Amino acid sequence: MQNRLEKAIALAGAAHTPAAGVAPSGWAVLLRRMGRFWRSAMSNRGARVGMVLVTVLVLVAFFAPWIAPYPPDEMGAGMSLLTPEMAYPFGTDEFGRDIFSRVIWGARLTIQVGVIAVGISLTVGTLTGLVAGYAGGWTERILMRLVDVVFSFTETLIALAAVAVLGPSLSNAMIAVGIAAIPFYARVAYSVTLVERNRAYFDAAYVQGAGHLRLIFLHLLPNIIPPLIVVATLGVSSAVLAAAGLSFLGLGAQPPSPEWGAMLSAGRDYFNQAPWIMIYPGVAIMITVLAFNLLGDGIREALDPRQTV
Amino acid sequence: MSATKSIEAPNDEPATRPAPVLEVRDLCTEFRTKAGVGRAVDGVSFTLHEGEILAIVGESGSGKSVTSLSIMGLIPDPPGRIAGGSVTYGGRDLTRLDEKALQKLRGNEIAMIFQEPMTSLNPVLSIGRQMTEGIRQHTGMSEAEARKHAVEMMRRVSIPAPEKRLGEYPHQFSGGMLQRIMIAIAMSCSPRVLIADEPTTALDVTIQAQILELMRDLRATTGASIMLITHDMGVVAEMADRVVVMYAGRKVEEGRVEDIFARPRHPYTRGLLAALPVLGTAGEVGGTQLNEIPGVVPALTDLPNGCRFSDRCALSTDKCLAEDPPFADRVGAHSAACWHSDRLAPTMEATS
Amino acid sequence: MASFLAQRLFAALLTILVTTVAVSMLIHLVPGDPVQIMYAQSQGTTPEQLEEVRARLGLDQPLMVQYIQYMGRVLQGDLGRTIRGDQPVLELLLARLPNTLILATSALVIACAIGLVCGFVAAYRRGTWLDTLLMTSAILGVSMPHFWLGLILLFYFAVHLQWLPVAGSGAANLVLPAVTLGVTNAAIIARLTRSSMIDVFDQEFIRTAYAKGLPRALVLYRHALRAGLVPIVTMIGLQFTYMMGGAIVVENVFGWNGVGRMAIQAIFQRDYPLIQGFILMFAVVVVLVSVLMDLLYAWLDPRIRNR
Amino acid sequence: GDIIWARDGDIDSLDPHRATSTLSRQVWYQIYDSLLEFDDSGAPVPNLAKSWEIAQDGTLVTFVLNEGITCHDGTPFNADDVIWTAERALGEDNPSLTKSSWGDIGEVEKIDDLTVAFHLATPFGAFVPFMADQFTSMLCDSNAAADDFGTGSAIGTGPWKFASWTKGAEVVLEKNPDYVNYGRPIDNPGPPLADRLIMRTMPEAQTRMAGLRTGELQVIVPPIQEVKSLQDDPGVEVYVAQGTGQNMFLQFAVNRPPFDDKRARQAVSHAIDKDLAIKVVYGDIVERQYCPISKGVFGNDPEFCKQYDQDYDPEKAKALLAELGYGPDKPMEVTLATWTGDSRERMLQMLQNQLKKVNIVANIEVMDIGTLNARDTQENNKAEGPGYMDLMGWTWFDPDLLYLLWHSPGAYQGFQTPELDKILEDMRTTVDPDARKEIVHAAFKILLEEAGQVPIYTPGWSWLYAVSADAPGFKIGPFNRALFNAIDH
Amino acid sequence: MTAGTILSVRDLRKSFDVGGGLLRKSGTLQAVGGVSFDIGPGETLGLVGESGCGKSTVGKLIMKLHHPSDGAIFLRGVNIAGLSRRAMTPMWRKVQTIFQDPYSSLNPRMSAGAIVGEALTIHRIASGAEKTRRVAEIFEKVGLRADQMGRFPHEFSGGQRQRLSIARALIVEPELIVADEPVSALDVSIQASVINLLIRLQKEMGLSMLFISHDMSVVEHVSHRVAVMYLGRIVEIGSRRRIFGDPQHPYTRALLSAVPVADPAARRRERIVLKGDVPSPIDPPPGCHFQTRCPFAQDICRKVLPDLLPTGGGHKVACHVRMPDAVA
Ligand SMILES: Nc1ncnc2c1ncn2[C@@H]1O[C@H](COP(=O)(O)OP(=O)(O)OP(=O)(O)O)[C@@H](O)[C@H]1O
Ligand SMILES: Nc1ncnc2c1ncn2[C@@H]1O[C@H](COP(=O)(O)OP(=O)(O)OP(=O)(O)O)[C@@H](O)[C@H]1O
Ligand SMILES: [Mg+2]
Ligand SMILES: [Mg+2]
Ligand code: NI
Repeated sequence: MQNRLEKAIALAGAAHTPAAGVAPSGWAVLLRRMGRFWRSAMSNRGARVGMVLVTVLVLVAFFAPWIAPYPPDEMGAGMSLLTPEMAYPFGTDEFGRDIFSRVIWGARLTIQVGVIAVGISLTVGTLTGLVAGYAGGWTERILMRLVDVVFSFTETLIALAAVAVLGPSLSNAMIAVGIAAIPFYARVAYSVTLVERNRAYFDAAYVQGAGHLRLIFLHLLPNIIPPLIVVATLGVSSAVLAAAGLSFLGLGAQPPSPEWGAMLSAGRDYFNQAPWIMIYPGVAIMITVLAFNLLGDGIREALDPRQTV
Repeated sequence: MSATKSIEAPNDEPATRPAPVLEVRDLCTEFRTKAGVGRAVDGVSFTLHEGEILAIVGESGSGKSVTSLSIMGLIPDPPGRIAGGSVTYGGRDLTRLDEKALQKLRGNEIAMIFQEPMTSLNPVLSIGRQMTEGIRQHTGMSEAEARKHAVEMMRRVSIPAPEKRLGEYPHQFSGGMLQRIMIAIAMSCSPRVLIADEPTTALDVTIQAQILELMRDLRATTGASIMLITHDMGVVAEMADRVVVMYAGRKVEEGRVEDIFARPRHPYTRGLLAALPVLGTAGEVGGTQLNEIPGVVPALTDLPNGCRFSDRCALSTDKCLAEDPPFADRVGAHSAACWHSDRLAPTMEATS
Repeated sequence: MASFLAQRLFAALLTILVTTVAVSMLIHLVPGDPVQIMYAQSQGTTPEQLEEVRARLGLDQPLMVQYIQYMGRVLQGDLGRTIRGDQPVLELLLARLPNTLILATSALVIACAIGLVCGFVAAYRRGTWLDTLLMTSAILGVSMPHFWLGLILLFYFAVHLQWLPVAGSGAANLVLPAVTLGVTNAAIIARLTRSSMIDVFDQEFIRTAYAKGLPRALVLYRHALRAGLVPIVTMIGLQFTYMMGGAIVVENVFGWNGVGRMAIQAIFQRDYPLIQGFILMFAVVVVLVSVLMDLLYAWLDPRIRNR
Repeated sequence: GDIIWARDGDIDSLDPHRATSTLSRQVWYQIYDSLLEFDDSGAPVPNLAKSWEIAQDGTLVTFVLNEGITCHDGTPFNADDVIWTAERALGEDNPSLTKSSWGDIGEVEKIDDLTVAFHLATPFGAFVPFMADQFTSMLCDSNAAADDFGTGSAIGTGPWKFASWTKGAEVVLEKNPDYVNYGRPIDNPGPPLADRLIMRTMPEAQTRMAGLRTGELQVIVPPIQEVKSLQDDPGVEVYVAQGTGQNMFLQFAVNRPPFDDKRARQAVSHAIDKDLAIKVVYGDIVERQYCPISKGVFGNDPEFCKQYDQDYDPEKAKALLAELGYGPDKPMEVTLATWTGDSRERMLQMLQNQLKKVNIVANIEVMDIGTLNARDTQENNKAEGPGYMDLMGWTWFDPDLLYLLWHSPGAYQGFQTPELDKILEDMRTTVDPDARKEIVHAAFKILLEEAGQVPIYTPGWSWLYAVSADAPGFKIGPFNRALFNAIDH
Repeated sequence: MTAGTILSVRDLRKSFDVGGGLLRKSGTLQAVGGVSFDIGPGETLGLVGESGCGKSTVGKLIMKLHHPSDGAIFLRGVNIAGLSRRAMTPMWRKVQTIFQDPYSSLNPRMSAGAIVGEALTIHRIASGAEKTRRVAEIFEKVGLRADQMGRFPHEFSGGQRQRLSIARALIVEPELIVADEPVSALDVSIQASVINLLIRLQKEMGLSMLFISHDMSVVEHVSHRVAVMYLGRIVEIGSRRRIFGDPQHPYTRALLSAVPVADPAARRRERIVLKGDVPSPIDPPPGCHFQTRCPFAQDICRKVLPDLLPTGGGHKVACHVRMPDAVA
């Protein structure tokens, strides 16, 4: 099961080939290499579109206070349930809040959700998979079993526990989504580590007498990062969706936060009378998810050695 | 049969050579890559005669495989495409044939075996299925007949207990056996032309010897012409009647095998031969230096001006840097694409 | 074979064990106990009486004791009774399992039908507009939140066109939830199929098959599809379990009475025996599916079957 | 035909002693009768019992049953069934969850086949109305024979007979052809008109709406936001339950700052414009609530309560906060919680918005009801941390609820005073209505003045019914009792 | 083991657990089944044999990339077979290795200078400018330019990469180099220059070397002595002259005669073509492992595993059959 899973995951999410690039020490190299990797990724149309969308999104998030005409939770900014018009391009909700402004501000939360959740799963998952793959033996067995255990929890269960222990909030939902996705990253990291560990350069470093830390962080880590980047990009989109799903179940963002999933969930009560309340945040989610998906897919394709055209 | 004769009498005059079976003229094959369009094969011409073993040698990346795939019409498009030239077989130009017609030829009249027997057979289909499907495709035999034929072929390539092994899968065979299976598949429709792309490179010397022996036998019994692609000068010397030397997508030298080895006319060929440690010739350890060819094979998208070998060639002159030497098809079979061919032959003879 | 299965099952049991322990601990971390919740919002009883009820349910015991007692009963095939409504857990789970299996299976069939075809075609026409179109639709498919797509389908097909019933658990009721779940998951299968098939198309044995003079259709079907199916089968197995456990939103939207929905209710009600039963069942299903996948895998790939 | 009633959740049990949820009670009401009923004004009236008599200062209550009532299994309903029910509810080994609400009952005595006497150790004012509640639904003693009573079988005397329950999906009831209506406030003296009554679980409100629109469903619990459009729809009739006994109020974590000081609580109450909030969120489908117990329940008197509550006065709120040291430079940070559903989180958003204007920054937390209940107790036991308050809701047909909530230790171990404890104890044992009313009002006064409980609105949950016009005859009795007896479909 | 011996291997064994999948029994694969040899100072021992016969495993055992199942490895008199990783660390200054695939043996994320200089940091030999100086020095020595230190592996050609690999091995000034097929992945034209370099360095620095290869002609070119392996065991070991000039074991002979000679004129010589395939190391044939393919196999060969016995002059053969004079 394990191996197949890895293969499936690798095929679904990761590219196997390290990219090309230049610089002096391990990490600086990685950075420079990332540059190169980036440029080659950006030669892919899908990735470019994704990148542009992501950039726009980040800019919108950053400049939300300047772009948004109203504060996101200002009630009575307009009359309630106004249809989209010039002053309120996306209409207003039941409290007369400007949906356009809320969607703009929501970009911040969404990017936060994506980045933090992925940050958690990426860090923990990568370390787990890396250490398991590096150490082998019992460490490996125990770690990967634990990963399996986390894997059989549903996201909702983890979310509920996190929410219960820490209180319901968007940040706890992020943590939950992050934890729930750890197995995925751990497995990719693990399988890539196994591959890298069997490359001769690892043996070469080993017989130079390199210690554990040096082997793990200087030799293995930089080499397993590129495929993980791809997984992470795709992971951002799943995290956004997952967080929206949790908000839909009332386990995520708390009102009046303009998180898109929460807006959608609240908006469904007006599905018939004021569909715009649900449509715009929904479209925003779709575009975001699409953007990260395109980006991730693009990078993967670009890294794919077979894709020469 | 004359083919067998040519082994026994390798010094036959060119004039008595049998008729051509396959003729490649000015073949150009391109690949579009991120770095640009690269001509993996650039104006290569040669002829394969009946019952002959023609070796194509050259280092990795010189275009040997692409040449063979172009003949078979198996260049992946995209990114590749045949940009020019012709491949004439039985009066027809294979590069212009439609898919249907090509299918009739492939595996039937022109068969091919590949370098890596392990990856060249489908791991999830039984050996029997992989052997019979081609036979049935071309002969219209029933499954039972095809199986019988397959068993027969397996026996010919000395696979023990062939009936039993038909039901097994590639991973249950050793590399040498798989290569024999590949040959059995290729020979099962008695092709007139067998293209063998580095058939022994992945194998051990003892197994290689078996396979080479087998190919010679097959040629002797079926009279097939063999195009043998390799980078191993030893294999060339053992097997070939004639040799084409390729470098960076070009044919740089062509001639009878004895001529090539005795009097190479291209500095690249000479370099290759001199770089080879030859069994039984070593003196004290480190006593004799092997000949080095400096530099590396140029990238197809970044070829030097003039002669493609000029940047690695000891004889290189201004002319070499400026002008691409044409392939001088001289009288007799032996010719090369080098401005300095004339200066070479005697030097080599002097040292050998 | 037998020893392999035994080994697999042993490892699986261990995983299940750890999972149940972890879940039991986790769920007890959640504040609020079932007794308290039962009393919420209605005239209640004295705290002493609450204690009495807890004692009757064994909730006053230390966690470890509760857990060990629970496992002891589980080993005898008794999953206990729900705290709410005092019903046998096993019966409840088994009553709903078929619904969930039916939904997950139908969704999977839809997802596979769409995903495999699209992925295969896209791989075959790699780099063309068709590839771009199919893959863009695939990405659009995964970009849609389930509940959003579900509601839209519901209003269009059930309310607007009135082709299908809105909710319930009949055969016609299956269509919309299965399509919702199928479409969003088809995208993943399509993408995986594409990359897997591209992988296979570039394999040398495909070239060999062509070199034998086989017609294209035969090469694609017999040589490529079979060989490329292996990683896809794995993903399908994963998806199946995911659909079983994670389709709560879809079950909610379409009023489909599956285990996912029951699980979330159980969580909200802190119905420990039911939650534990669910986790146990889920873990067993995960294990069974993975064993099934192993067998399927072996069937598809002789290298695993007999080495 | 069938009446299909779609609700957002399932019942917990068919056994009235094993559950307390509104969703369950609504269904019990269809299957079982109680000895008494409530009339439209909320007063107890005869039902299974044609009369009752209180003697010995309220410690002896005697009921005389109607003749000729049959249980769903065909056996006659008599004093044995009443005693079986009571003993089951009060017994030691498996008591009813609401055992204490029965009062301190010493003995249930069979006088004759149709007469039963309840002996109480102490007088209990809420006893008689409780006999009209679903928690005292009369179960037939033939239930003793079934080992799946409550899950797979249920025998009562009500208008509908239990047919099947698929947990999570639906409860199917069939009409009881032998039904005679003695006390239910509806114009149908005999059996229900429809053949079957099916309660379906559909958690997603929009799906229920869709079902109503397509005619698949006859009765639904509509989303609050759709009430307006449904009211305008000629094909749909919207019913809003009155006098449900539900009340929604704010309560505070009073054992630590800032809400250990009554001025902080009062400031919150002054700061919020309850009427505006209600209007924005609910329009006219809920009512402003002034008293700690809801409209329609004994003792509720808006005029009395208004004297003691803190009406909307942001300036006064600011002044109070200033006394406590809060102001624009030092806003008070608090948590404002509630449980999910029924637009409560929208209510919180309104409150949050209003509180902000007096420099109270409220962070909203919406959780499931289980978590909220636990959380409230937790917060009351925490000595540190930001202020905490929540929008809570309880339902009961009697002010006795106040005892549960605010008599120490209290449901959440929150607000309590010795004085209030004393009053609530008195309230329990006083039977005389006028005297009891005085006591209830005394309790109101303390709760309101101290802002221990800040009433906001009523009703609070599951009080809306949207009924398809092709199924006329629906009615809601007091305390949110849905009557399907007269629906012709 | 003579005093001057650098490496002395005694009855080295290594087996792997393999298999254990669906429908498959697990078994043991004896990759190395009792190998003994010595390498003197400044000496090159060539190790040849067919694919899978255990050559690389021997190399890895000496490098402690695998733990031996049994046997001893004396490096300068110290038995490293049982050493822990920590205890082994200083020993890695004495023994270094060159891998087959020059590309995969260089960390693609590190600059050439960093790769080559890493050991200096690890063993705290040098740092800063001193380190740079020493790296530059070794670069020059292996025929690379010091200004290429900042470049990355993918920017070098195959031959240059192998030079990097050599530089990395030499920078700690080891006494022994284990070279596992150092030229097999290279094109002929490049192979020559690497072989020349290795021979030159070995002479200059007085290195000992274990040179693993499947190519008889290369081994002949570089080795002082040669060991021939078959299915995990050494079947013949001796001086280069004896092995190539007067091979005693039928397998050695077959091997030699199978090597294609790059001279068309020498084509029709008599050759021994072995029948059959290499048996599986999981399930080796009884008796002499070579008996299934041996043209001279006799009854005893099918029953008794022959010992590696000296025939004089430091030459040893493991064969029951006394061979007639060499044919090759
Ligand atoms: N599918 C392809 N896409 C892009 N370039 C290709 C492709 N196939 C071959 N080439 C290029 O064509 C050139 C010739 O390759 P070819 O495989 O013919 O070499 P070769 O002589 O067979 O080498 P080898 O000995 O390594 O097999 C190489 O530079 C290679 O990069
Ligand atoms: N880590 C391992 N696990 C299991 N088997 C192994 C392992 N390493 C090597 N083997 C097996 O041990 C045997 C000897 O392998 P080894 O790599 O030493 O052969 P080799 O002589 O170097 O072959 P080649 O010429 O192909 O490199 C082979 O059968 C191989 O499959
Ligand atoms: Mg090739
Ligand atoms: Mg090896
Ligand atoms: Ni070779």
